[in-house]
Amino acid sequence: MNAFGATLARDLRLALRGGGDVLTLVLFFVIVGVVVPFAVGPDQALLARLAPGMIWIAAFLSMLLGLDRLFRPDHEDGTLLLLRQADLPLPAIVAAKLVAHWLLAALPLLLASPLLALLLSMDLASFWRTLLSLAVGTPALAAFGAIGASITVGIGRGGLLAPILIAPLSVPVLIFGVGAIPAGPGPDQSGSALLFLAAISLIACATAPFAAALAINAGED
Amino acid sequence: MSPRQVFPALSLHAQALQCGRGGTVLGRPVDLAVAPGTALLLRGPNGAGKTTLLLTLAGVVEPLEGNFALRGWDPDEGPVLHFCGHRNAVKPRLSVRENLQFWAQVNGGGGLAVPQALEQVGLDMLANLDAGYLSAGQGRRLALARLLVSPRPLWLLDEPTAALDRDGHALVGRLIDGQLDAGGLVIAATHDAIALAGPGRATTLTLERAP
Amino acid sequence: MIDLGPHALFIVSAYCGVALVVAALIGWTLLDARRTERRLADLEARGIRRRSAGPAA
Amino acid sequence: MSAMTVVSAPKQRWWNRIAHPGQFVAWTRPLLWPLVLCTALLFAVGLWFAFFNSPQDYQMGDTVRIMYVHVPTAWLSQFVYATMAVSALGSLVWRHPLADVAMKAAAPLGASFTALALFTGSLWGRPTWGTFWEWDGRMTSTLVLLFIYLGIIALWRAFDDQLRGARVIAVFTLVGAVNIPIIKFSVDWWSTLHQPASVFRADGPRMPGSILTPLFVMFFAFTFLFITLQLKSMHTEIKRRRVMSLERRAVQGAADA
Repeated sequence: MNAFGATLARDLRLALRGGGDVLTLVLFFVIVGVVVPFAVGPDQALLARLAPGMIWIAAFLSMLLGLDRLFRPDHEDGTLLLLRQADLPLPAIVAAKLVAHWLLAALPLLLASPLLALLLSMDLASFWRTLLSLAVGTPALAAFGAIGASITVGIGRGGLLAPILIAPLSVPVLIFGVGAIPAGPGPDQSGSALLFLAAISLIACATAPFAAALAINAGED
Repeated sequence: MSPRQVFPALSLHAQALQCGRGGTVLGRPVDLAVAPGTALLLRGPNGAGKTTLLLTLAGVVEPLEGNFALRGWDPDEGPVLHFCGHRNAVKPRLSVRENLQFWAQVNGGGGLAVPQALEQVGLDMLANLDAGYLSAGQGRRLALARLLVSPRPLWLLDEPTAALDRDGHALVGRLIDGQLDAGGLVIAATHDAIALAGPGRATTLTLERAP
Repeated sequence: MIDLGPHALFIVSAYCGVALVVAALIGWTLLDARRTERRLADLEARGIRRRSAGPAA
Repeated sequence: MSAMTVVSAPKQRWWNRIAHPGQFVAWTRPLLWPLVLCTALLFAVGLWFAFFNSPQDYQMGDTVRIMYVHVPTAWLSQFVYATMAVSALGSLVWRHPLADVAMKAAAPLGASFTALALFTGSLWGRPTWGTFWEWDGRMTSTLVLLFIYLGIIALWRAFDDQLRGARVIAVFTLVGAVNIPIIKFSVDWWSTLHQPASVFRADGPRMPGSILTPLFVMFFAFTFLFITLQLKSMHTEIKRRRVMSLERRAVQGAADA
C-alpha cells in the first residue's frame, strides 16, 4: 500500500482504536440537535421549518470540534516533521489526512442525521435533501478545517483559534447548504444552490492540501 | 551486518552557513566539508545551535546567511535524508510493528524488512506490544529502526544515544558504521562518544555559542 | 449650526463615532510608538550592543 | 557527478537590501509630517464641504451626509485587505522582511475601518430602512470581513515567534483573500433569496456633482489617514522587533555571564 493509503489507514486505525473519539463527535451532533426544541419550543411546524438549518449548524459545530485531532498529535510527537521527508510530497499526505478527517468527522454525522430528523419532525422528502446537501457540503468544511488546523498547529494553545479562523470562510457552505433544501415560499433555487455547494466543495478539496502544506512548511518546527 | 547498499558518492559542503531561529542568531558561521562515507560529530554546549544546524541541513529551518550544497544527489530521485530528532515519532496506540510498517510504507521501504529491522535494534520480542508500553530507550531504538527500513544516503541524528543504555551506544555505533560502509553520510549531534570502526571515519566539529 | 433636518441625531452620532474611533486609532498608534521607543532606548542604554550581523538590523 | 542540490539563505535581492527595515524607517520618517498635514487639510476641507456646501438629497434629506463617512470607510475596509494580501504575497514569495511588518500593521487598521463602516452603515440604515441592522448583501459581507480581520489579529497575538508566524499568517490572509469574493457572492445570493427584492437601494446610481465632491475629498482624507497610520505603526513594529531581539540577546548574554 503506498504512502497515501498508509497515512489514511493509520489515521483511521488511530481514531477507531483510540476509543470514543468518533463517538463523542456524533454525540455532540445529536445533543446540539436535541437542545433546539428546548430552546425554541415543541411546536412541530416551527421545528420542521428550522430543522434543515439546525442539522447544518450541528454538523458545522461538531466538525469544528474534531479539528484539533488533525495535525496537533502528529506535531507534538515529531511525526509531522518527518512526514516532510516522506516519499510522497506533503500535499498528498495532507490530502490523505483530509480524507481520513472527512471519514471520521462527517460520515458518522450523516449516519446519525436520521435520528435528528426524527426528533425535529422533518418530513421524509426534505430529510433526503438535507442528507444530500450534507454529503455534498461537508467535504468543504473538512477542507477549510484542514487549512485552519494547519495554520494553528504551530501555536501552543491554538486549539481554540482554528474554529474562529474558518467560521467566516464556511459561511458560503452554510448558505448554500441550507439553501439546497427546498423550504417554504419564494423561488425554488435549491437546485442551483446544490450546484454552487458542489462547486465550493470541489474547489476547497482541490486547493486545501496545498494551502495546508504551505502553512505547515511556513510554520517550520 | 546491513546489506551492501551502495549509495552514489555523496558529499556535503557548507560555506559560512549561519543558522538561527526566530531571528536570533545561533552559533557562528559554519564551514563544512563532509566526504562520502564519513561521519561528522557535532559537539558543543547547550544552546550552541546543534539542533538548529541539523534542522537547517534537513531543510526545515531556513539558513540566515551562507549556503550548503549536497553534491552527488539527483533531487528527483526522491528524498535524500533521514532526520532523527529528540522526539521519536512513535504512536502509543499502534503496536511496534504497525509503527515501523507505517514508516516503511510512507518512506518507501527498500531496506531491511520490518522483522529484520526490529531484530537489529533488539525489539523483535516486543513486535506486537503497543508502543505506549515502550520505555524511552526502547522508543529510541524504534526510531533508529526507522532509518533501517528505508535506506537514505544522509542521516541527520540529534543525540542518537539519548536514553540508551551501554549496548544501545554500541548499537548506534554499529548502525552508523553500516551506513558509512554503504557510502552514506552521517551527521550526529552528540555529547557522549560514539565508538566507530575506523579512527578516520569521523571528524568532530565543536560549535560555540554566539558571541 | 445649519439645520440637519429631522434625523440630525443620526448624522451627528455617526460623525462623532467616526471621530472617536479615528482619535482612538491615532492615540493608540502614538502611545504604542512612544512606549516601544522608550523600551528600545532602555535596552540600548543598558549597553546590550546588537551584533552588526542579523537581518533585522 | 553534476547533480547537486544547493540550499542557500534567501539571497538579498537589490530591493531587499534597499528596503532593509533600518533604511526603511530612516527614509520614510521625513514623510510622516507632510502626510499628517495633508490628512488634516483634507479632513477640514471634506468636513466643510460635507456640512456647509452640499445640498440635501431629494429623497433622504440630510441623512445623505452620513454617506460621506460610510462610503470611504467601507471602501477602505476592502483596500486595506488588498494591501494585506499583497504584503502576504511579498512575505511568502519573496520573503520580504517589510512585507510581514506591513501585514501586521495593517490588520488593526483594517478592522477599525470595517467596524466604522458597519457603524455608520447601521446609523444610515435607521432613518432610510427603518432598522439599525439590515441583512442586505453588502452589510453582511462586511460583517464577515470584520470577523476575518479579527481572526487575523487573534492569530498575530497567538504567535509568540513573530517571524515564524508571519509566513503562516500570510497563508491565511491569502486563503481569506481568495474566499472573500465567494463569500460576497453567496451572501448576495442569500440576501436576494430571502428578502423581497424591492428594498430601497440607498445610494442611487447617479449622484449630482455637489454630492460627489465632498465624497471624493473625504475619500482621499481617509485614505491618507490610513497611509499615515500604516507608516507610523510599521515604524513601531520594526522597533518592536529590534526590542525583542535585543531582549533575547540580553537573556543569552546573562546565560553566558
